[in-house]
Amino acid sequence: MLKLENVTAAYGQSPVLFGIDLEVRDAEAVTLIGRNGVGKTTLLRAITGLHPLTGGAVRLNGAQVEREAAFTRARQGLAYVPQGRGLFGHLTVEENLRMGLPALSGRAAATRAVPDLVYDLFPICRDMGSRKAGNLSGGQQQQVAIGRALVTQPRYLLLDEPTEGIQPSIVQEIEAALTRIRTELRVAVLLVEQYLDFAWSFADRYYVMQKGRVVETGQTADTPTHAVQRYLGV
Amino acid sequence: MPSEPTAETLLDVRDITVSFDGFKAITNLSLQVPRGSLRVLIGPNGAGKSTLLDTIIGKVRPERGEVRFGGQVISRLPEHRIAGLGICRKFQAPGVLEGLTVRENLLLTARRNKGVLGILKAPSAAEHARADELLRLTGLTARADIPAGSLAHGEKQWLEIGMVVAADPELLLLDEPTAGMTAQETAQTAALIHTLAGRHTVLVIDHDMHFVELLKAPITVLHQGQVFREGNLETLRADPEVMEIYLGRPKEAV
Amino acid sequence: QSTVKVGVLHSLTGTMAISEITVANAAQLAIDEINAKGGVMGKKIEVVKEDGASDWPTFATKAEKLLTQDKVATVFGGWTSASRKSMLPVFEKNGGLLFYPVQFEGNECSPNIIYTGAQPNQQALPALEWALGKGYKKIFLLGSDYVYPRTANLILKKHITDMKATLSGEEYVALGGTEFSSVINKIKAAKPDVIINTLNGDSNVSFFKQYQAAGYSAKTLPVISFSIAEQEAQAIGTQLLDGQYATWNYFQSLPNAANKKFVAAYQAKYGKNAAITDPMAHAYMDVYLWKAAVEKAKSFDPMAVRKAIVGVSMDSPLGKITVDANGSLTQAVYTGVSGAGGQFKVVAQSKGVVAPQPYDKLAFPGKTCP
Amino acid sequence: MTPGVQSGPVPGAGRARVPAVVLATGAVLVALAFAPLYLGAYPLALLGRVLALSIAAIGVSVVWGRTGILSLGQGLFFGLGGYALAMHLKLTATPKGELPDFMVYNGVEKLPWFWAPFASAPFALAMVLVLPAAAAGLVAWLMFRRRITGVYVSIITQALLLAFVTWLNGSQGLTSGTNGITDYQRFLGIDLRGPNVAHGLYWLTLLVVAAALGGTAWLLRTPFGQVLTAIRDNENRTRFLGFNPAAFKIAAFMLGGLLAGVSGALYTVHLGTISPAMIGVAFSIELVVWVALGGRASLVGAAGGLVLGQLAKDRISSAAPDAWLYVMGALFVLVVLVMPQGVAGVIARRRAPAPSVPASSPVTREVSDAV
Amino acid sequence: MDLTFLSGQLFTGLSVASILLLAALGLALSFGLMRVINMAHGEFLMAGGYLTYLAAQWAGPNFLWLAFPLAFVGAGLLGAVMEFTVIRRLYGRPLDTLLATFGISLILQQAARQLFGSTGVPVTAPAWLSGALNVGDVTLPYVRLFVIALALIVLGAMWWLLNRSRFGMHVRAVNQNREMAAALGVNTRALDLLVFALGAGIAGVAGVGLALIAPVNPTVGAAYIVNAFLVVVVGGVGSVLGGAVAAVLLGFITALAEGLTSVSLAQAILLVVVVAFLQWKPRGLFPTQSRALEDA
Ligand SMILES: Nc1ncnc2c1ncn2[C@@H]1O[C@H](COP(=O)(O)OP(=O)(O)OP(=O)(O)O)[C@@H](O)[C@H]1O
Ligand SMILES: Nc1ncnc2c1ncn2[C@@H]1O[C@H](COP(=O)(O)OP(=O)(O)OP(=O)(O)O)[C@@H](O)[C@H]1O
Ligand SMILES: NC(N)=O
Ligand SMILES: [Mg+2]
Ligand SMILES: [Mg+2]
Repeated sequence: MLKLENVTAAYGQSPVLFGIDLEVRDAEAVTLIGRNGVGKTTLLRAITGLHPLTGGAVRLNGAQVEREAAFTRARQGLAYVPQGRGLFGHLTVEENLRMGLPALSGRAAATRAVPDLVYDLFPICRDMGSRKAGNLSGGQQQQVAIGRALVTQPRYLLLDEPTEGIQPSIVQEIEAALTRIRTELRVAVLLVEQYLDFAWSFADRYYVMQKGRVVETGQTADTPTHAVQRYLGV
Repeated sequence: MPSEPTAETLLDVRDITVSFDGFKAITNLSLQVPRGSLRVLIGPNGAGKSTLLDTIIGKVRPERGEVRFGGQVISRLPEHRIAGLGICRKFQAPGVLEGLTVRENLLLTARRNKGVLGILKAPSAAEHARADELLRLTGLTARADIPAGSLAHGEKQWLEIGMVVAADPELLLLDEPTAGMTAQETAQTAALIHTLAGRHTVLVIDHDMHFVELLKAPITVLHQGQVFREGNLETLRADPEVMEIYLGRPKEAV
Repeated sequence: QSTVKVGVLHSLTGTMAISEITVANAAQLAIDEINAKGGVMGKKIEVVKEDGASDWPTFATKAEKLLTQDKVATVFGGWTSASRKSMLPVFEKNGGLLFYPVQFEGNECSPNIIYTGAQPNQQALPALEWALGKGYKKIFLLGSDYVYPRTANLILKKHITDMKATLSGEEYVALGGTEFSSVINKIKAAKPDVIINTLNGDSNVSFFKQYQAAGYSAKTLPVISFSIAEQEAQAIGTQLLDGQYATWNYFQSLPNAANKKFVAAYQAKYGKNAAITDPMAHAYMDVYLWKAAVEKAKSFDPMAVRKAIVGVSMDSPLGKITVDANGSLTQAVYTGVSGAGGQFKVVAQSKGVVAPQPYDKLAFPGKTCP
Repeated sequence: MTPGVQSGPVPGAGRARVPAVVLATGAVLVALAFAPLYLGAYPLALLGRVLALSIAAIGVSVVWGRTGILSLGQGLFFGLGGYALAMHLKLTATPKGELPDFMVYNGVEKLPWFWAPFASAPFALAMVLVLPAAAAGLVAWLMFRRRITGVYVSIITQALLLAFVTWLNGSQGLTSGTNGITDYQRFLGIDLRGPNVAHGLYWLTLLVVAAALGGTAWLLRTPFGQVLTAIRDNENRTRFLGFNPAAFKIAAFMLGGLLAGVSGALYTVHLGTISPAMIGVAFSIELVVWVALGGRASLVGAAGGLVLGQLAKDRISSAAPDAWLYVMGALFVLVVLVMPQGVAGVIARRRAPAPSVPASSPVTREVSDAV
Repeated sequence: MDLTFLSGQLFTGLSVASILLLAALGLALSFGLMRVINMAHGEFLMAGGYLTYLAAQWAGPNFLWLAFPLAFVGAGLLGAVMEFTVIRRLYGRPLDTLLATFGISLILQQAARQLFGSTGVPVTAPAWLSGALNVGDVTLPYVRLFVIALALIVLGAMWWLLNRSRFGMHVRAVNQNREMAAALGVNTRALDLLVFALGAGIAGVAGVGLALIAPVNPTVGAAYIVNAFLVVVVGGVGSVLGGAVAAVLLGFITALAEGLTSVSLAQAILLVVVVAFLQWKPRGLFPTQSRALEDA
């Protein structure tokens, strides 16, 4: 289980997160929504260890990790697909995928290879394996980025707006892939998303953020999307 | 073969080929956009949409063919000259001037004379008023005096849209303007684009079919660097090949 | 007891520190000796030490500070001609007096500077004559690319022509240069009998390493150097220098009593293996010359001292030295061959002392000191 | 606006503070104007010298702090200004019909063609401005036309400077080589060693510093300054907005070169000599470091950093020559580590805590078509 | 110019190239990959030189077997300390690294001056390297051949490490996107430390080679630093092979210029040629370019 307790964070002097409580249970899919600038990305970065907390705790399986470096959290099964994809532009697609392997260090059971599942889910990873990742189109990059996160054999997958800039048919494929990842690999997913239809059809639960706070949470099945729309209006 | 452009053709892409290290991102592509019209460009990831815009603004150079703007060949001009002729693009990844404040971003973009000497003049009251209006339009009034670098992703998107409008170009190129926007914002963006069309010529790329629907404009589908189909959303949705390469199962395409 | 301030201005850092620190030490030694014996005219000498930092303008600004702020009676300092040239206007403007201890190219005669290092006719020309006398007829000139080597070689070339010898080549390498492949290749093509070397500083190390690697030695092609003394010999590695020549007004191995005392005193203070060189000996004597002149003038006033110093004469580690009217020294010239421990054995010396000639008659006819 | 803090780490916060900084700067300049009344000869000469150098620092602030171009070759333009004036002074100091002494010693028999016009004072003074600016323009044109940026610019400018210095050193008959041009006394009929000249020169220098500060601050206040900032932050984006970055960078670089040249000319008069050693690689890097110390984005910070740095150097190197390099080296490291925006940045932050602009914003920098 | 002289100059070109390359190879890591403009790189060369001297003191005339490991480890440690205390706070600020490392270079030079004296220390090549190979009229000194071989070996090792090993891939990834690499489980801090230390160690090894033909004194590093950067820039920042080609090119240009004009003018000619070359290829011979990093 991934659990946040009273997490606060800031940029320089200005606070952006004010006491966030949030949890994602094993193999659960949770979506986090909110207007632009409320702090969703900051929260994901704080969980992965790329942004320092000013207070609160992050627990992975009960163990407190908020003092640990990003790479050790990754080795404990936390994977992150950032907004903007964060591929290594000068490396080939193949190399980008293999860059997921270091996260397996220290995990005895793990096999150190790119799993076939990745190529099944995202054929582009094979077809364009020897191209430089920086030269792919936006949508192509998004698929490689998710594929790379899967190479780390994560237990928790954090996704920051994965449908942004993706063609509709691939959005479907990504949704299908994420669903398979969840059910077959039993990976817990925390999905930040603006595209509510997608978020709702994928996730079990939702959190709504406003100005650095969680203001509402519930089951997606119980709540029609229009009920949360007001949090997203300008 | 490219059809002969009519008198009102503003943008005339003639039979261009663009390749990167031997890989052809665009192959013999032609496209005409009439002055004052609104045109939507869709197509699979990697189809070459952004590359087409890159070619128009001079970021990449076509290996063959040429781009004409208002009858003038622009595909050999330096980028700032192309921009100076009245072409402004919003990039897929927001590119704002991070060290300047939000307001300065707008004021600077709005300048008419962008030469070294012309720029020395302080912005006029009218320009300030225009900037205020755009700040309201993009919901950034409260953020006007902070550096654009500390905006959130979505706010940068809005700022960049504001900048494109501020530049008041003849041709606006919008590369996925609604990426990362909520449904409501998307609708606002569509409305904004409608107010621009007519006086401006607008070419929009997007993957959000709700948005495309709202734009109610002719659509060109690119695929593998070529024009694959042209038509309106209705006919394209009915086209199995377009579904196959781009839209996916009908359920999603609603 | 009151004191008199003097300035010591050398490069304690930077590329020239390699040569200048020990020169400053030698001046300090003389000052300490004098102070131990009661000072000058009853006043202890107080040293204001400044770092020229191997940077010519710094020499000028530090000189200005010494003269206008510390109001020193005199300054001992400088090594490169460039540093001297940049200090010169400062001394002339402020009426100061500088003792300059290093061999140089001549062509200068400031009333505010006492030049105790060799003038061209006290090092370069005697070396050339000695080489010609040994039967070396084809001469290759190699130097660092700055004023001293260029001017010294300009003079040498006139004399080479005059003495009907042959100039077989001439090459300059930037100060601090470390790559001599091409130079050695050019030497090889020119087939000279001897090389006259005015390289300065580090470049000598590279040159001799690469010279030996290319199969040359003192036996196959001798080199006469003007800027390699005992200290540089140590840094180059003595086996690389074995059998090569240098010409100076002083070698550590000179057998006179004053020198034995000087060497012993220096090594007692700065380490028993410390090498002692010509510019150090000059710097050491500069202090004594100044003291003698002050006592003769009965004044610390720089201009009075300058006037009084003419004709001052003493026995020194260099042998007998006398200050000429033009502010330079009449002194002897020695050519030595490098041997064990970086010491030079004298193989030739001038007949008696040589009077200084700031302007070479052949190269710069008609020029004299005012 | 403040010549300084405005586009530093806390943009936007600048506007409200303008008067404070301007007032403070004005007060310091006034205090400096009275320095001859309370300073001795050497401290005054020292102060005058470093003030002359601070003009070059203002140029570095424009080029580096504002436009993001780190030139390690400012010594080149400094030298051109200095040599242009020194050539005139040397000719003035040479008796009619004779050649400058160093030419004689190098066997040069006829005054080289490019020396001749420098006999005219107006020509030489014009060249003090024209040569550095034109050279900077040419260098900038060569680089920015080909879109050479970042560390390439630093390394190319350093290489050019080194080539220039090597040429100066190697062309002794023409330039006096390592010695440099020295030993001159009169300028426009004034004996530079005269009793009151020191004060006059000091005031002249201070006047030029004030003019350089004021003029540059005005220029950067116009949208021109904003375009420079925009180019620094995102050159390509600026280009697609219709600005020609090359033209702006050339303009900024020329301004930097011009200020360096003026600085070099004044410095030459202060010191009584100009030589390759004064303008070399070490000089150029040191210049940049003092600017960093004061605050690269702030004109006043840059100038102040240089003045204080040089004064400290003079003091510490006298007090402890052996320790000096340690102190200076440690200072370089600490400035960069502890005060990346220099002293001006620290002061600015004190006055107005505000969110900092991230050095590289993680979300956008690596995106596919980072423009 | 006769044939012997010409072939002699050809060999000079190779010799100069080998030295340029040795001086520049460590920079391929710190500058090419990590974008750290390490002005103290020359002082790692210097450290290698002094360690060679110490090795000669301890191990006698056949000191090279000790000198190489000692210089590699010693300079590497120096690099590690520097990375740990200073460099790691400056990633992503290349121009700032330039200033800080310039300061460090001043400190290291002064430290060497106080430890070993400003005069420098003697290092003489071992006897078995003192001869020369004579091919016709051309003399090829063994020391020069040794240095050329050394440069080739180090070049080969580095190329393999960066382009063929997993380590190399991690290094390249970290230097494109440090945060993402960390988020994928790479211990970026440890890796940075290792890479920087490795670059320093390679410079130390280069210092051994240099000590055989150049002086060992506090300022020797400064003599090589500018040219080393030029090699990296002309080759294309980030390309090891580019650096090698650039070194050879610059070596031959130097030899040619020195042969045709004078040695002192050649350096100025070389610098101007390099600047002219960059007009033609602003990103060097083998630019690393992609859509993603056009601004980098
Ligand atoms: N690098 C930064 N420096 C300073 N402030 C920042 C920085 N990045 C983000 N912020 C601020 O922090 C707040 C939260 O930003 P964050 O990127 O987390 O929002 P978000 O919810 O992910 O928005 P979006 O939906 O647009 O991606 C915003 O107000 C933004 O202005
Ligand atoms: N600079 C480049 N170097 C190499 N290949 C490139 C470059 N730019 C684009 N490409 C390739 O050209 C093709 C078209 O890319 P483009 O970005 O134009 O697609 P797109 O239609 O905009 O896709 P998306 O909808 O995902 O943004 C892709 O396969 C991409 O990998
Ligand atoms: N005077 C000298 N040796 O420069
Ligand atoms: Mg976000
Ligand atoms: Mg695109």
